[in-house]
Amino acid sequence: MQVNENFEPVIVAFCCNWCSYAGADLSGTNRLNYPTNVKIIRVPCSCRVNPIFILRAFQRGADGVIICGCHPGDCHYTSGNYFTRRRITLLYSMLDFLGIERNRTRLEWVSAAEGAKFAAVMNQFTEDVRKLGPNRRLEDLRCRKQ
Amino acid sequence: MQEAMIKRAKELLADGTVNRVMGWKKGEFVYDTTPAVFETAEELEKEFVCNDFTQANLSKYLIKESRKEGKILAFLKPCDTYSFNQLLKEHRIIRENVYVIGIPGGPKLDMEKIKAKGISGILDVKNENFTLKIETLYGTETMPFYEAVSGKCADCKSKKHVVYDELIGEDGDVLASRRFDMVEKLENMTSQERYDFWRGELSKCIRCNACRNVCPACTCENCVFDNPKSGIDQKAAADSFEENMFHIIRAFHVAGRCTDCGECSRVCPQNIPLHLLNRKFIKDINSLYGEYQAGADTTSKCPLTDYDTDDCEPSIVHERGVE
Amino acid sequence: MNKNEKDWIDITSGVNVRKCMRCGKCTATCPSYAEMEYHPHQFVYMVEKGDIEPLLNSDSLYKCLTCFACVERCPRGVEPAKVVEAVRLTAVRKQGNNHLIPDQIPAMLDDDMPQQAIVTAFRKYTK
Amino acid sequence: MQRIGVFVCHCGTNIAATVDVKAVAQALANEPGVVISQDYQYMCSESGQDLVKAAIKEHNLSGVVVCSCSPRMHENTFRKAASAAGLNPYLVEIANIREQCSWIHKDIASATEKAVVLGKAAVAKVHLNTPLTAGESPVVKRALVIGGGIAGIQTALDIAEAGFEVDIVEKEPTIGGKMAQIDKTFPTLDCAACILTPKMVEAAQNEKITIHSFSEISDVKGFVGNFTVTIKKKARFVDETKCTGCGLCTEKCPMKKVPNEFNMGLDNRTAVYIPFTQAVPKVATIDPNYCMMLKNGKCGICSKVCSVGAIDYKQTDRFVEQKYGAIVVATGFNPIKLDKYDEFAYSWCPDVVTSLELERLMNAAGPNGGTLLRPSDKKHPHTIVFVQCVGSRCDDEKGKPYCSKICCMYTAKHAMLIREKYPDTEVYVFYIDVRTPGKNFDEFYRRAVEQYGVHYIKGMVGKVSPKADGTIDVQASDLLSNEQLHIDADMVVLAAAIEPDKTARPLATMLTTQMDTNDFFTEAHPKLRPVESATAGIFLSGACQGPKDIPETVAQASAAAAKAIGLLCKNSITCNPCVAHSDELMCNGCSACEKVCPYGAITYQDKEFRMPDRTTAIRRVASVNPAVCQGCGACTVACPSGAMDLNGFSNSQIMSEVDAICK
Repeated sequence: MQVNENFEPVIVAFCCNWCSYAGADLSGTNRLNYPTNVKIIRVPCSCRVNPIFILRAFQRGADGVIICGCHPGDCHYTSGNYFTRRRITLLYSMLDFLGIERNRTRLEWVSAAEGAKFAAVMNQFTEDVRKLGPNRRLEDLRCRKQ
Repeated sequence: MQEAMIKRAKELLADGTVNRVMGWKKGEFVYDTTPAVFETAEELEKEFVCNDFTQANLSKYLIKESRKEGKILAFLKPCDTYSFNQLLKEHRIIRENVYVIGIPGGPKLDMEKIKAKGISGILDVKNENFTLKIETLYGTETMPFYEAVSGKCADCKSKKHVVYDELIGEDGDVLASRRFDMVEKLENMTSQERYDFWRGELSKCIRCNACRNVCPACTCENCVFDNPKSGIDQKAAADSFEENMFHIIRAFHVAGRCTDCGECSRVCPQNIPLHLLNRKFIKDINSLYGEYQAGADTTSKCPLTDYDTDDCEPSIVHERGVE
Repeated sequence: MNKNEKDWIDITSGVNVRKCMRCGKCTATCPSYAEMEYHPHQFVYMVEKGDIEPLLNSDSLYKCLTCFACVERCPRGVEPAKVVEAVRLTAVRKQGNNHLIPDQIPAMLDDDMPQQAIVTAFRKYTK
Repeated sequence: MQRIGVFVCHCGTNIAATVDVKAVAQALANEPGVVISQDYQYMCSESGQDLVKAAIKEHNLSGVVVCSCSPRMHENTFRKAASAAGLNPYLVEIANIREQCSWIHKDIASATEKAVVLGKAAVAKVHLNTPLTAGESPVVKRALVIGGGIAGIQTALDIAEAGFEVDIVEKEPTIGGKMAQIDKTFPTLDCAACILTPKMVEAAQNEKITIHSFSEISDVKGFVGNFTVTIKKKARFVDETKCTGCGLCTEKCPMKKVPNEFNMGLDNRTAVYIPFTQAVPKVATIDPNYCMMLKNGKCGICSKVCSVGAIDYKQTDRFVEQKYGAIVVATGFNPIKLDKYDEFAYSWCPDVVTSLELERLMNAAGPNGGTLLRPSDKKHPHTIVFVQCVGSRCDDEKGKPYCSKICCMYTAKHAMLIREKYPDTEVYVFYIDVRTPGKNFDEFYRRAVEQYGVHYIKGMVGKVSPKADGTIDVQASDLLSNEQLHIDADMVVLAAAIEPDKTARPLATMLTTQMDTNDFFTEAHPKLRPVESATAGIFLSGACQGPKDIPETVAQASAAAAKAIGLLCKNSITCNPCVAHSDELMCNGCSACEKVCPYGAITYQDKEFRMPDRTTAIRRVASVNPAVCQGCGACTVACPSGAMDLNGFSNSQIMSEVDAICK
């Protein structure tokens, strides 16, 4: 595969309103940098993230998708992220089974107090996806840019 | 077996226990059997069939049938009873309206496998001591029985009836099958190999929806792929992405509910091994959240609507198997 | 030097001495208390401070019976006996620092001494 | 056609320094549906809000996008502004271009580009926003208090004082709880009964308060403002309405060898009993485990002596259903069991007692009539050793990881009382730390040392060994003088850790409230909402939330009451309109959503539908109670048919955001 030096991945981050979105805000408040590639979508809880949304993102040109939620046990809705963990584990395992690169998907627990962690996670994830290059295995050619 | 079933069905019709019978109907050829509802003893005599080719899972038809007037008799093979139970659990079948007779299961035969031997003009197929005696227009042919066993029966998981009102024949046991071997083989491939394998398979998909329509877990009133409001409706896959999308989402929607009846792969006209996607989920669920067999009972919690506070993290996907 | 020795004891003992809340239950429970110059809680405290030299030179190292009463009773799970053991190992592993040499054995032998005790003593007091 | 207004905030230089706000406004002006796009210095200021309001009116906007700081900061501000201008507040979306853009990026070009993308996503979403109206649900003007200890009593009295009906559910035959067992209270040393029993009587006499004693909660349904609770009134085999509490039955009962729970098993009671003289309600209860009439039908004496015919051997558990607007949990605590601590010989030496047992031994209504005697030989103890932190601050499975908080103070109290009453007694207290934060607390502890001569020794007891002569050898360390001590004691008193009552966890499950790993109820916020649980309408009072002494418990009880009163004062409560809803035509009735709902907001019903072929069919479909749903969205993913969707975060809205970002 041809590696494009100037490749800038598109990364969609689904963040739960109560912990991770607040964690993202905190990394802003603390001026902790992470790449502009990451664009955040606010959802009430990580359990709101439907696998369809993840596939949709890849279809429309995302190169990586990350879901962030409250730490297990800290869910604002008591149990939402436990369901997320099962669903997303199985979904990621299935994507892996279909030969989709593992590093394109991630789930991280980021609390409202973990601004530094949020930035670190996003930096790391962006780097991992950048290394993988553009998403080709789960793309829709009709949506390809250029 | 067929005689005993017809006899019992006629009795139940006669004494008013049921007013319809769900079974299989003879077609033009011996291997050509179709699920059907019979209303009279005459119809039963004339058209009812139960032979080595009556593979179809009848449970899904009972969703609609059990909502009709009166009680219906259904003949269920062991694998069909799992689907039946799962549908009961999801409140899709009204139990009071179905009289279930458990009948022994397969192994059933796959006509394609016989034809693949170059045998054509088939008139009749008889199993004599595990040798198939095949009457054709051109004379009698033989082949070993096991070479013609259908894919779904080859990996049979259970000969036990998990629900029934009465049994014809003996009840069996849950079997130790090797049904996850192929999933495991794929897991041990590299990511690129897996990708190539699935692209090779899924690119054959013509979106005939046979898998969805036959699946006893796919019972939505309106499938998301048919619903314009869902935002992902598609009639035919316009791109490789949509081929993947359809099968990933379908497998995800039945995850934890799929009883592994094997109907999806059986009916696929393109012979895509769709059951492997479902089995991957089953295997993951078993290994990550504890053994679970959908349809084995009507009370246990489906793994996807349940959780444990100590569940593994998704990073387990990264930590195991081959990249 | 202390820094290295402290790290080494942390690693070999596997004990996090910072978990100690200074209740002294280990010393309160120690059957060898009267024999010891430094008591179990002092081992934990001094290792935490990095004040290991006095411990290495103390006879207390060989008074600990490794009965694990302190480990059993410690409310914080600090396991003082393992700290003593680690300090003892640090001491005996230095050249010429074997606490027991074979020549001493004959004088110690009597009818009541179980052979196992000698074997254990060798394992504990020599490198 | 949508008419969307875009408003880009400079936030002084907070945004404008790294994002070219004018370029953002210009780029978004070209988005479909956008009719006005402007930037402003401070959009959240009054003039900024006026700008938005004016634009809504002037351009008859159907949606507003504000590109500014985090929605967690000013979403409500702009929603209110829109509402004031006549636009439904839920037609406002915020693009977070400060915390999640300008503050984290340095390069103006790429930050501007990202801000535009975030703006586009918000525009795409607002296209699909629908006007939402917050529903209202009525509030039942009645409160339930679970637990009738000092916390529950105080809460109930305060709520009743405000004029609302309150029910107290207490699992024991009498209210009073642990405080009723305590002899004196620190730091004032006034008698616990003297301050508690008037409150118990007040609760019994208050016409707004109903006491369900010897009762448990068996089911909780519903939601804030409208709980339906089933209370199980356990059979006490005595008609509460008839019993006068004369106590004749307890005198005549031949079964006199029943361990007396109230005195911690240090003496006996009868099978029919009244726990203590000042019990409320003062009604007898028959213990079916010991009553010979109930066990084998032979006896019946109590029934014969009862002049009012209150005894009813055929009584069974009764269930009462009642509606409440608010629930206050006050389930309290218990000392932990000490059978795992062999080193303290508690299980086999009667003279090793817990502090709560000591309270009974010293109490005038206790087994010895208030004279401190050794349980084994009823002799006066001359040396008493107190051991602190037994099971508290323990990192292992035997004890509890937390500090039980009250032990330092009550031990100082015990030591002081003993020294005062029996000056010939030597008292030793082994401590790890003495923790006395509280008004007049440290003074109290110092008084024990300085005035009463209690020996405080820094160190822990390692081993307690009862000796043949009846004394107890206490082996301990004195860390300050670095020596091991042996004390010949006559009694040893263990300050056992306290833990939440065993009924708390099943109750938390019924209430869908959160608990920590120690089974203490979790407050909604440790600092700002300390007496509320995260579940609306459930409040926490007393030690069920964490270890507390009496003053703290009473303070929290009143605070919880104030919160409950605040809720009960309202005629109705406004609900969050961003809740799930089910499309009945699509619903399969499979129950997947119901199983993942943490609030029990989803119910099923059979509904008749007209089918396309003009026949009717009955289908099982889900419906969401919008007052209960909190809008997490777990159900939307559990639903395979996509029938379940979430207001404000609908499938199509989120997908449109995804599309806008990925484009």
